[in-house]
Amino acid sequence: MNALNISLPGLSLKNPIMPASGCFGFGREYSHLYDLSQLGAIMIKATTKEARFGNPTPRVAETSAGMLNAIGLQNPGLTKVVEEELPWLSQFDVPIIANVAGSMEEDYIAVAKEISQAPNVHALELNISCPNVKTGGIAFGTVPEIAQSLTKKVKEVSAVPVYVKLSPNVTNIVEMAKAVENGGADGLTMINTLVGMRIDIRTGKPVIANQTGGLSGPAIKPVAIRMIHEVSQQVSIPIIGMGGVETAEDVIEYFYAGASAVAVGTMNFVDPFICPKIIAELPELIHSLGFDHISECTGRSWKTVEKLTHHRA
Amino acid sequence: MNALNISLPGLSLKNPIMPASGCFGFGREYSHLYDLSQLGAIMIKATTKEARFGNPTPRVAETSAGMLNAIGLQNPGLTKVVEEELPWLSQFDVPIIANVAGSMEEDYIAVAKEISQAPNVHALELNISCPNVKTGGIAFGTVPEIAQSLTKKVKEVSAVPVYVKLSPNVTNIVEMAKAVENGGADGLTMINTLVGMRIDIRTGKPVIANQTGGLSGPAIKPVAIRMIHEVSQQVSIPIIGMGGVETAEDVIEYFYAGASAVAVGTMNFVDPFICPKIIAELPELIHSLGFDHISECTGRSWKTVEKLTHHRA
Amino acid sequence: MIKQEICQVIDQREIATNIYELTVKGELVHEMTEPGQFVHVKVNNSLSPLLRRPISIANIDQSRQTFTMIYRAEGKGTSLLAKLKQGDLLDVLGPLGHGFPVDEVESCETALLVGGGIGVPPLYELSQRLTANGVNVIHVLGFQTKNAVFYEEEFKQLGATYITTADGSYAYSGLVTDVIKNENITFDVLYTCGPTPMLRALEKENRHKKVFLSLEERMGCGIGACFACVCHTGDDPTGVSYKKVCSDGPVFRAGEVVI
Amino acid sequence: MIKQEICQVIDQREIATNIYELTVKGELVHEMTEPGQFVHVKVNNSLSPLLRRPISIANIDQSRQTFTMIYRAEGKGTSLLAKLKQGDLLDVLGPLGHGFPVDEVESCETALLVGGGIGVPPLYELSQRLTANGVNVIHVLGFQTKNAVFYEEEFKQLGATYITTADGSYAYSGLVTDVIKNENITFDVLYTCGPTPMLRALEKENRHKKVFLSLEERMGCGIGACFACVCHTGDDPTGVSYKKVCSDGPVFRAGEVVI
Ligand SMILES: Cc1cc2nc3c(=O)[nH]c(=O)nc-3n(C[C@H](O)[C@H](O)[C@H](O)COP(=O)(O)OP(=O)(O)OC[C@H]3O[C@@H](n4cnc5c(N)ncnc54)[C@H](O)[C@@H]3O)c2cc1C
Ligand SMILES: Cc1cc2nc3c(=O)[nH]c(=O)nc-3n(C[C@H](O)[C@H](O)[C@H](O)COP(=O)(O)OP(=O)(O)OC[C@H]3O[C@@H](n4cnc5c(N)ncnc54)[C@H](O)[C@@H]3O)c2cc1C
Ligand SMILES: Cc1cc2nc3c(=O)[nH]c(=O)nc-3n(C[C@H](O)[C@H](O)[C@H](O)COP(=O)(O)O)c2cc1C
Ligand SMILES: Cc1cc2nc3c(=O)[nH]c(=O)nc-3n(C[C@H](O)[C@H](O)[C@H](O)COP(=O)(O)O)c2cc1C
Ligand code: FES
Ligand code: FES
Repeated sequence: MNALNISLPGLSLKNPIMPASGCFGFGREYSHLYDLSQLGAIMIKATTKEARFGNPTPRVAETSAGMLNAIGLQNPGLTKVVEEELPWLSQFDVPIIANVAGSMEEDYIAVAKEISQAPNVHALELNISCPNVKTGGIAFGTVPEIAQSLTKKVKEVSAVPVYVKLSPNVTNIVEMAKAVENGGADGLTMINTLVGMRIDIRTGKPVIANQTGGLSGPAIKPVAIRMIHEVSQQVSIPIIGMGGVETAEDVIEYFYAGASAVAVGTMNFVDPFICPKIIAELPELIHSLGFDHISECTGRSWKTVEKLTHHRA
Repeated sequence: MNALNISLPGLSLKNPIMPASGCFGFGREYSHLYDLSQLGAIMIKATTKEARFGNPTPRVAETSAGMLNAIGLQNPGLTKVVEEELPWLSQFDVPIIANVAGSMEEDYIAVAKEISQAPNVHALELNISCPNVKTGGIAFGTVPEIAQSLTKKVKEVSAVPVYVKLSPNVTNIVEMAKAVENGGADGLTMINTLVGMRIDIRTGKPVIANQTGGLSGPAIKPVAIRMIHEVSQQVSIPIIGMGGVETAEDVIEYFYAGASAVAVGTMNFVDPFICPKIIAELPELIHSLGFDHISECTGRSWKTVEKLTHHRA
Repeated sequence: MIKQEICQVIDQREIATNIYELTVKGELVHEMTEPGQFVHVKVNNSLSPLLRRPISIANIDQSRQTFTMIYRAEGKGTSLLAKLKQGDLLDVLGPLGHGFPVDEVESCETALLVGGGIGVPPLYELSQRLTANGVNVIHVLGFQTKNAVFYEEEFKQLGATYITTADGSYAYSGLVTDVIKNENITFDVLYTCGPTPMLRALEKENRHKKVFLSLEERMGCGIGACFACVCHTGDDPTGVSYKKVCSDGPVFRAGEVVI
Repeated sequence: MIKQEICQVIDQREIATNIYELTVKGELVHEMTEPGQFVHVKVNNSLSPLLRRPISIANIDQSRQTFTMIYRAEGKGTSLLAKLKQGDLLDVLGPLGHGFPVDEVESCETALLVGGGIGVPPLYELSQRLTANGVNVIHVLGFQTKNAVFYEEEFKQLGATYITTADGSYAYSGLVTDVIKNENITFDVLYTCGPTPMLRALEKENRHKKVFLSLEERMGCGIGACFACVCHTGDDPTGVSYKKVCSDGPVFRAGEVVI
């Protein structure tokens, strides 16, 4: 029996493991290392209407059990992604989740409308949470009303289900999640990076040219788990979880917290084979924990607690 | 020449290094390991009006380069702290910063009023940011108006300067900082812990009995540095920085970001001698970086950038 | 006195499946006076894992200035600990806490030592102290399965030793409490260390006896400063009074704290 | 083809102050075809440090299936790397990027190889390839100070070698560009690797020559997927076109990218 296949809005996945946006380009580099058809899905690099160069370098810095990045949404632009990258990716038997970004509402709408028509794009991931872009962006990810309205407008034009990617840099993550759910989001992806900074003690200057960057990697996993645990109990749309995933055990922890699929970001840089490795390890792990199918794990942390409370009452 | 002495409101410090609140109890345990008079100051465990037992155990869990705690403000209560712990601490030549907590405004006011009278308490640290207490607390740390009003009321009764401890779990840290500055705060201490969670994959339950806990340690340092960098440019009161400090270099990084003193929390558990070690290493490090006095380091990251911009213009 | 010292590994061996016996040398051995105390070790020099690990002192050899720990390699930290080889260095903080009171039992009286799994190790040093004092010792030691059994011979040399396995794959089958009952074991003082359900059962079944239990709790500092490891006291089970497992314990008199 | 392999350390030695020469063995050596490529190494098995470190390939020995890296132990990762001993394992991803084009210079022509500090290592493999092709090689190698000089003899065996130190403590004193000027060194092709200011100066002073530069940039993935290491192209210096140092470089023709 297949213990890993998962159905989510727009996505019929062989398994719930996928590379996170921005950590896998458009797949070309990793395709030289392994067959991309093994993956549950691929979240491609953020696409904006026009090509962008992004921020000056240095764009990355290492931190304890994590890293900072301030790529600044560098990408070849909508046309090139639709005309070159997506057709190239169509040689693999893997659904694509297109990460959509912009500085203004109109940008998001334009990208969403067109990219969602691509035959291998099965869902959009609305990136309202990129911490490395100065203009506009931040309000989309931190003001519930603005996020809701953007979600609604994108939903209107998208040919495929829309997942909204939440920023952890907010006081109340549940409020943000509910707002985008009310805006019609079909699912959530969380979390994007925490805003962080490092300073070089010899030069006195921020290590990253953009000064601040997004903190990712194992360091942030407890924050992601907490947020997914809170949000999954308050919304009825599925969550694709991410933040520091490095092992099959981490995947289970994300499911227990309330995720229905998991993306791997930073750890691709450390171990380029991490996604296929985790996919290979999951079936045995799931069975050793007493499950027949990974979907049984979703929300177990709070389902267990509920059951316990009920039992004691 | 003394390269480390620092003057802050209420505090005339031999050096800018102090253990962070909750990570050093009331000093008794560490006093068996070294002479507490070496420290710049001591931030004692949060004190509430009545004694508290705190949360059920397990209260701590390890994470990648960090830990979660949900002690739940366990402490012997105001009377015992004032009558036993503070007099005991007065044998050391070290100023005490008393961490003041509560569930309601009146609690804070009562504790602040009385504890600020103790002769060795030279400043208060208003803990409006403890993530592990369910009732009330959270609004104090996340709603600017409420934080401002509390600060004002505590200032009215306190016999010593008041530092407000900011929570990182907010969308806009500058707004919080400015609110408490407007409320009359004499300084800021930042950051408290990020709210996080871990789930045991065998039991399916949160590792911490309280479910969520506060994430501390090196993992959170980039978040702290970023927040201090932002806030220090927008307020005119000094900042005592904390979050994952483990080396003398980290101290310099905090100063560069904008801190005027630094507290060490979690790393006391890993290396109980960490504070005196850092204090011993700092003078040489400062000189090797070309400074005569550590105070020259404060805000260097943004001062440098300013200068550069100016120069280029 | 508590010391922090970089100790040297003298020997490390796997003595049962995943169970390691690690002997290290250091001056802090001179501070190790009570059986049942523990050390807090940093398994490597890195931030991963971050925290120290509490491990009981299983044997002390003052003449050689060494002490021995016995532990199960399970999670991240203990698995790394298991890789240490002779000559490697280990950062040890200790000795910590209060151990088993050996003077609660007189010469010629009988002490029953009951251990479960990785609760067995501290009983070894205890048993040596007691026998040195002329106390009769009886050991009842429970393990999961045959391959997990260790130190049977060592304990047998000190006194009567009953081994039981949860799955019946070796010696007796079942719980340590069954063995005590079925074998009609009598004693003056009971010392025990092991899983909480075992400690609870022993406490319950020996209400009117002198019983000393060694507890386990997740720890931060290990020295009493962080309030991670507290438990309620027996006389105020829902109130604010407390004991810290790391510094008031890990050994408590039965009833002293709520387990 | 890029491979990931757990290689075995054959030898590690400190060849100048804080400069280590590390030789490892693995099948991925068969993939190492161009001089000037690099590998991305994981210095240990832990999360601390998290990221791989890019290190140039300094010497390739196909017959022994080994390659050599030369690096300065400075930060967290390289300091840990320096602790590896013969027999230890090292996780290597490589070979990565595009190296120096050896066929840009003909037999009997002259190639000038200019290295600065830890930019010197990749020139060693390059110099061997060039001399094997019958090219005359001249080396100008700059170091901070006397104790930082390495591989002087090795380079001398391949061709004329000028060493200069920034503080004048050994051989020539001053910049590599001064040496080239003062010694009137002429050449057909220039290959260089070292600090950016040095590369800029060489590029500027040799506008009409064939110049190939090896760049350094902070890296995430090392294989072209993360956009960490991009630079603007020379023909569109403020626009959106770009090259990735890790996969399009690290070696570029002068003018190809903005440095
Ligand atoms: C006073 C005391 C004495 C002990 N003596 C021994 C002994 O002699 N031999 C032995 O094998 N074990 C002993 N233990 C248990 C031992 O501390 C844990 O097995 C060990 O910490 C697990 O670490 P890990 O790296 O394998 O697991 P991980 O899962 O990586 O541990 C994660 C975190 O949880 C903590 N933790 C996990 N399990 C336990 C536990 N059972 N008790 C306390 N903290 C835990 C770890 O210390 C660490 O902080 C003792 C515990 C205490 C409190
Ligand atoms: C293509 C390429 C080839 C290189 N070849 C060599 C070589 O042969 N010998 C050698 O000694 N050095 C070489 N370097 C530089 C080497 O990568 C850095 O010195 C090393 O990464 C520093 O790591 P650390 O652990 O000492 O420092 P840390 O300060 O701990 O490093 C922190 C982070 O910054 C990165 N970083 C720091 N300095 C540099 C740098 N100069 N370039 C790129 N990333 C950096 C690290 O990779 C790491 O991600 C090369 C760099 C590149 C890009
Ligand atoms: C180098 C880098 C680039 C990223 N680019 C994007 C991006 O373009 N769009 C996006 O939504 N998230 C982006 N992210 C965030 C990741 O998709 C992911 O949400 C985050 O890194 C947390 O996962 P991780 O800890 O596994 O990396 C990027 C992350 C990194 C490290
Ligand atoms: C076990 C523990 C207990 C803490 N208790 C308190 C407390 O009582 N009051 C408070 O303001 N902060 C408390 N903190 C937060 C620390 O003072 C500090 O702000 C935070 O841990 C970040 O610093 P660090 O990364 O160096 O630990 C506690 C932290 C830990 C780890
Ligand atoms: S572990 Fe810190 S008080 Fe016991
Ligand atoms: S390092 Fe990732 S693209 Fe070059």
